[in-house]
Amino acid sequence: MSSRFRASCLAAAVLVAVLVACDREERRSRSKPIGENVPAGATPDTIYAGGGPGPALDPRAALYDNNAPAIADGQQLYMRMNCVGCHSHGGGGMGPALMDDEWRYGGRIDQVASTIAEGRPNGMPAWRGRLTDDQIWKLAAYVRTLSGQPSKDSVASRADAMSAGAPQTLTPREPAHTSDSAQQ
Amino acid sequence: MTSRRAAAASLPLLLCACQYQTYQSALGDAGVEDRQFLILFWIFFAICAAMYALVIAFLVAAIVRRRRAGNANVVESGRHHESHPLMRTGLVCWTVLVSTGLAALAIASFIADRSMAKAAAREQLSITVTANQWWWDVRYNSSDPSKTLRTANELHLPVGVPVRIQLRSNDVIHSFWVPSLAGKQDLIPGRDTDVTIVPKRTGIFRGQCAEFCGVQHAHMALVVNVVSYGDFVRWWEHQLQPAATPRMPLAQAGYNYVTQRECAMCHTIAGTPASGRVGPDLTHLASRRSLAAGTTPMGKGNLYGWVADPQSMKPGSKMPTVGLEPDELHAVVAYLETLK
Amino acid sequence: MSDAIRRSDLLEGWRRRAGANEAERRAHEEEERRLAELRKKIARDGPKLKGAKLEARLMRSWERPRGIVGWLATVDHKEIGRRYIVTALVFLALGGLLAVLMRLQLSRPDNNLIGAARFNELFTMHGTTMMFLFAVPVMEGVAVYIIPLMLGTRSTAFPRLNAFSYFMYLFGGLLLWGAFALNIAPDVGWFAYTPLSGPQFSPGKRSDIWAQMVTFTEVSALSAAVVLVTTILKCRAPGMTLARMPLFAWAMLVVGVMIIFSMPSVALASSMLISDRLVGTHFFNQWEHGDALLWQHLFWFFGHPEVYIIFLPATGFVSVICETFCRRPVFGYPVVVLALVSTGILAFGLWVHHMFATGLPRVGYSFYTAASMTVAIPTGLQIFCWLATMWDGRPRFQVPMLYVVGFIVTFVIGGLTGVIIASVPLDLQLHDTYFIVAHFHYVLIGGAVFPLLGILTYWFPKITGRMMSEGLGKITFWMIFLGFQLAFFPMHIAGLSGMPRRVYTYPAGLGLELPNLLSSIGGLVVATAVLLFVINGVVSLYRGAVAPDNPWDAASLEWAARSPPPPYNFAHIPVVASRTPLWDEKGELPVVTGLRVDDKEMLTTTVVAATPEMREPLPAASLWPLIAALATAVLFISSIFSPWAVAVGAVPVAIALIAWFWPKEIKREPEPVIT
Amino acid sequence: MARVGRSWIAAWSAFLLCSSPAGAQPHAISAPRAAPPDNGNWEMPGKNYASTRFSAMRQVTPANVRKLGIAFTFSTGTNRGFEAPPLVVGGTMYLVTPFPNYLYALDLTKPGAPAKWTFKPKPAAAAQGVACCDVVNRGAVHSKGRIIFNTLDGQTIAVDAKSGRQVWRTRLGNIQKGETITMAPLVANGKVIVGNSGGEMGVRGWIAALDEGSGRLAWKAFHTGPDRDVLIGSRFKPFYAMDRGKDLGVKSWPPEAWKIGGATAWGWISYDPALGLIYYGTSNPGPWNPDQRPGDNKWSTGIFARDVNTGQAVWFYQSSPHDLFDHDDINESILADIPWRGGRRPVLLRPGRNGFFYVMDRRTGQVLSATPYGYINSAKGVDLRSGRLIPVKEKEPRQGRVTRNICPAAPGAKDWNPAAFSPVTGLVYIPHINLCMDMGAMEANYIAGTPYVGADVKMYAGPGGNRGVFTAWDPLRRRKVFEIKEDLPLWSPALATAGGVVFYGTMDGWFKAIDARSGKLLWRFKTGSGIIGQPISYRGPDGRQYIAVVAGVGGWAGAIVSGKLDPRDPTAALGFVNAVKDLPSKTTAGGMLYVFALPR
Repeated sequence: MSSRFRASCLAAAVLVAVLVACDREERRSRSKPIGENVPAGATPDTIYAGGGPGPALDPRAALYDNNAPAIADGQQLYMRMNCVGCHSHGGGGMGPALMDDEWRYGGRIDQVASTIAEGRPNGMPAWRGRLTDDQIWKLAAYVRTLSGQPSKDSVASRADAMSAGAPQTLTPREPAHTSDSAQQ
Repeated sequence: MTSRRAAAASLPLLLCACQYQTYQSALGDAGVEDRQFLILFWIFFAICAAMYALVIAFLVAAIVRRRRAGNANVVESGRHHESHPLMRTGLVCWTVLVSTGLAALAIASFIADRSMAKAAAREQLSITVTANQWWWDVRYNSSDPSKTLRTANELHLPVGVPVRIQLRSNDVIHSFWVPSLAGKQDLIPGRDTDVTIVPKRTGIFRGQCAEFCGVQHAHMALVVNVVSYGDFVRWWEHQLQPAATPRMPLAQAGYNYVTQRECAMCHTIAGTPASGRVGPDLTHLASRRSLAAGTTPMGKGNLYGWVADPQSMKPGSKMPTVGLEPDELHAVVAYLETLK
Repeated sequence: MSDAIRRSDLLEGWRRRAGANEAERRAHEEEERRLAELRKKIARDGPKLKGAKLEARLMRSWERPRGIVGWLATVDHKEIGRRYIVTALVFLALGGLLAVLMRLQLSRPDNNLIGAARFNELFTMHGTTMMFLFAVPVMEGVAVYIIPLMLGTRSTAFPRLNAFSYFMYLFGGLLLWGAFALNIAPDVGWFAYTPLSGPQFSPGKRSDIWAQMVTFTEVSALSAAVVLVTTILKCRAPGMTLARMPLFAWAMLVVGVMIIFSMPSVALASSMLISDRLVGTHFFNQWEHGDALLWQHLFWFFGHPEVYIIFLPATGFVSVICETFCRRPVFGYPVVVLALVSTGILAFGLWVHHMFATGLPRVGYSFYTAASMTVAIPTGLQIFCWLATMWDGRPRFQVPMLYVVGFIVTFVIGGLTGVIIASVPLDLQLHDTYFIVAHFHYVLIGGAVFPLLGILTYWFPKITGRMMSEGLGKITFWMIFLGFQLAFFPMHIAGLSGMPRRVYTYPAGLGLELPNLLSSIGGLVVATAVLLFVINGVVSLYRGAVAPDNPWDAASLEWAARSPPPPYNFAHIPVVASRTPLWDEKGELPVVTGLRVDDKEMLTTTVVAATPEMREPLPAASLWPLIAALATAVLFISSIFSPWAVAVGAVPVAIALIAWFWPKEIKREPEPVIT
Repeated sequence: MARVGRSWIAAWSAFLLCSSPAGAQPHAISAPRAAPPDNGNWEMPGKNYASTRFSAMRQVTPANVRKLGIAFTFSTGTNRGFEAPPLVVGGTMYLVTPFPNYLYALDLTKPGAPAKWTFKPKPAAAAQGVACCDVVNRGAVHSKGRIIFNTLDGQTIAVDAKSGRQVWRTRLGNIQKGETITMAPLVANGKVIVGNSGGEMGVRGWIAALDEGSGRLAWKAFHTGPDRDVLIGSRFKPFYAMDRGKDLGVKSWPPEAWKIGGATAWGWISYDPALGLIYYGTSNPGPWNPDQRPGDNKWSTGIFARDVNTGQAVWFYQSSPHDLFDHDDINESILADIPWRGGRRPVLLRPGRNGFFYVMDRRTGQVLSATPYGYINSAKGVDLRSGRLIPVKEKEPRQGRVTRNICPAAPGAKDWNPAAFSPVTGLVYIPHINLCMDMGAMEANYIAGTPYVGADVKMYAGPGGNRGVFTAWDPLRRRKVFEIKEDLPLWSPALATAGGVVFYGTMDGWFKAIDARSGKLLWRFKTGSGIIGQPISYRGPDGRQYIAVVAGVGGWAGAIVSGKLDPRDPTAALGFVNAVKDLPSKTTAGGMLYVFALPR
């Protein structure tokens, strides 16, 4: 292996590290510009006949998916907007568990955002118009941490609250099945 | 007052401090605690200034003596390990002087501290202040729970009445500090702290969070309005009134928006369905002096700016930029302005 | 030293056990014979071996290998000390740059030059850099460089540990500033109070980077402290009893012990923080009966001594400069020594005065008020001794001495404001305001940076072999001195007028505009002056007058070595009979002989009386300290990301340490050194 | 005392004297007129207005219970928590399921009891999202040829018992605000009494009476707010000073808090025809976080006596003023007449949620005694002079700090599942739980239609390690007679029979019969799912005694199974999951009716 090759490998690695780091730690205090919003069309996977490919991931997902400040904001919103009242700290209660591998309406961030925004018939209220789109995306980003979806570098181990289960930094990543059987 | 004169005589630079506004100044002298602080401060100042003068005098003397000794760059041989006997006497005197001075200061400090602690015992009004990132939740406690009053970012205090302020925090450590009235006290999650204030004169005083608490630590102020007892009781009664239903169509539209949409998720407006507890209580928002915990003065223009895009006024604030349409914005501001 | 003792003890034991066995006894005799042969071949310095011949032989055994590997592998305390100083000065410049940026932001009310989040990063980086990456390391660096010279020995004890300590410091600094470059700088203040720095309120890795940076500098400082304390206690020139030891060595001895006692506290705290953040422990979670104040106790138990760890070496500098430039020994040597020691002890009883506003029991506070005031007594005594030295001596106001005068004028203000804020009722108003900012900058810049700049000017010829420009130096001094007063005095007034610390902006109309504007102007002046100092240094490095061995006609042993000193420092180890050997011995210093010249060896002496004890073989240059530091760095940094890194990362660290400590061939040389 | 009642007592006393081998203890406790002689039907969940859950049939005895076998089964097609009892009226069995609240009628006259008809009320699906503790229904009631029941989304429906056709339907609750209805209505004196659920959702609690014939609202009393709304008028004479005063429903709350203050009525109602009073308890105040609601929070966590005709309150007693632990007071009130200091007193027997067994004078609301029947460390006792619960300071939940080891936990020493009272033995059979909890209060945010709780809770087994207890309680001597430790929490009610056998079910699916006097396990049967349903006993068309129960695990305690909750989160289902992590390995969801009988 030539030293130049090694050097360029190193440079590439550093660059990746830089980009990843910037992405995961970037703080965005501004919401999305007016006019952009949560995709209403991010429907559950199960809608697609034969389980064929759904639509491409919403490009805005990247801004939230592994972004630590967004997840932290989402965590606070999860507590304050009473998500915790129904879904507890992921284990569920009035609402279904969010830390397991069953996603009735799809576990992709845009699908989760869409579920939050539009509500779902069996009791999930619609939050569009009650939360801003930015908040909904952040919530969706946090919800995915409950089943260990995002990178462990961008999640908080715990909140300053009663200890509720294993630290999120150690949550194993659950495969995201959609589950018709979970639906009633 | 003698202490003030002593200060004026001691250092001209500090004089200009007295000319400044006492709105948010430890030299404000508007509370019993702050008065104690000032007396003690000037005592310390005088003694320390005297000490400093002594050191500088010694330094000047040493330099002047050197000039007399000439410019010889030689090490004294033989006797140079021995010290001048005068110096040894000086050392002993210096030690005694320093120790006495410090002991005197420590005793003064202790006496002042005790008298402050005694003052803290006589509470007549109890207020609970809960700090949040980055605003103050204020609850006036009453033995009659239905007279409990919740407001935010603004304290009204009756003059001359010892007020015990219980301090709590919902998130990180903050510090409650209204310099003109009293010293600071931290608000620590999981711990109960309190501070007792006895305002001495009416007026408006500004306080500010004094412990670094995150992005918007700089914009976490509160206004303290010290008023006469009668005014205070009237203010309390007024604040207990629920918000009036607006009559103007524009404000009515604003009412509908505020109570049904994003705003109601976080804010309470008594008398309406909006009962959120995440953000400040807005029931009498328009009667307050500042907006967003002292970020900006209350006023129509600032209200527009704040509601339209809080994130540019106070970046990182928990209040999101909702992205209201212009007609919604007009309506919401029109409604908020009715919340006197 | 301890290695040698242990080895000979082992040998003795082995011999006793083996005595019963006749065959082994014969083998032993054979070995003795072989050693006797060997002994004849071993070269030592002595009356016959001296001058250029001696130096050439010493050079051959002490020189490090050439090339980049040799550069990385060096264990020469002077090279390490130089690196320490240069690195710390680079961090000083970086931290100062941040300060300038902050002052620009604060020059006007409601300024929007730098955003809130960025400003928080700036003051966090500034405080962390200055405390952890500049102030402590630069003192250690100067000490690592000068202490062996001052004590008349050839190296520090544990030279490899010394190299390791530098690398750990460097990696810690790179971690922090690398994070800053990657926009993941910590933003929770240099004190990182929980719960703000905890998992919930500091998302991402910013706080972890801070905490791990602290761990790096802790390991580094602890290593350096062990090196320095051992060097000072065991490696002094024969005859340099504790009572004849230079005051700077005394200061570093106290500081070393303080580091050993205080740093574990913050290392513990930062580890707790990391584990709270990484694996969700609840040390600082009040919900699960942890405590946010636990952090403050642990942090300030380190944090307050830290101030003295920075300040005490500076008092050593002042004593050194005073002695040389006042042309007499420092007045009241025992008083100064006792003051140093008592300050070091009292420093551990003050931490609660950082927590007067936290609502701990109020009567208890009074004890800390008293303790905080008591610590003013030893400091006051030192001030008196220096003034008395000046008064009784014949001071010569060259640049280093000017800094001492600047130090006294400035530091005493900081000390007296310190007395003011030691009082609970006063502190409750002044705590966390710009009054405090003013206070500790008076103490740390006035009390530590001024003497540091003085001592750098003073030792510059020793380190580089060239003098710094006196004229430029005087201009620099006056700019720094006046600029400093302009920058920091108005902060007292800003604080009294109600300006809290760590705010990125303040509203107009509170009377804060003028003090802040003055501070900003002053800040720019200081920054310019520091730039001038650097220019002076760089220019003098190449163009300065060539320095003789003892340009200031100073009294301590470092001036007996060449400027700059050769790798072995002294051709012969000097013998000392007074506190000011170079003033008292007008001719050549008496020396001891008998140390090997064909290998690296140094003389260890007894702790109190400094009578020679044994010859200590020194290790050669080695890459293992660097490798060990790299492995440790990998462990620390990756443990930010995964708890498994601690387990996995421990393997390379263990390998590096085993290689580092792998026993070399035992060379048995039991006979005592001839004095 | 009415004549009918007395004669009935005499009959049972006679029975007691002959049948009790241990010699007759002079058990003088009697049920009042509210408990008429048994006609073999089971027309309301509590069996009778006195809520005794006592069947006077004696065919099943300790001697023959071993032979009990399955008569028939019926699958309800639901798999959520099944808390409702079957009703049996004249050869037809009626069964209301949890959401979607189907009403089945089974023809008992035909072999295998085939379904006669099914009524589907089609409640709004969104109601599932505001039902705090599983989408349960606690039963229907039969009156005058109609089956009346509530749906989860807040409707009361009367269905013709013969045809299965809807007679009327009245909407009372608003799910947009979080109101649901899970309780079983009571029909008394021509009024259908219904109360709302949603104490965890920031609703304002109420109880309403509908005209039995038309379904029109007769009266509605709120449990917070001004006296006018609470129907407090001149007749209101609470026994204790703490409950007297004007507009306490406003004054004992912070301003406006009463509007979202909970105090619902989702539990059991008893009725004393002699006094014309209904008795029922109100639930916890909202939110759970007590910091947010200084004051006594009237009229939550207390028991009301109201005139059935007008709804006017007659007395009130608050068992947990300023409730700290979600100790709703909705538990059943068993009506009995007991000897007390030489005389006889008409009383209520109340195994309270806060762990005290209350004996109260039902005319005045005076507490005659309050004795712990489970382990309590959160209160020192009840001060009988002031009527106040004496709290333990260090167990008070604080905002921002977990308070550890509070006993009993949020579901109390006993939750909704009612006890049975046997006049034969004079004992109250209390199926209850033994759980403690850690609780951390936090600021609750009110958003209409979402939970308004403000607390994190983790429950776990109390002292002894058993999570359930079955206690036979002697209310006169104020002591337990026997106690059966059950591993899992007991979430099913008890059934007492005159034959001397007591039935109850466990959450792992065992349906158990025990000896009413000794507590000895006589017989047990493993059903397909955990039992939280109400067992009943009826006389079939063939004259035989049948025992029926539905097995369908769920409810607050069983939500981990019925709601597929994740046991890794100890706070799930308001902390109950932590106590029953092992439940999914012991049972599965279901909804099957089991009917047992002795072999022919």
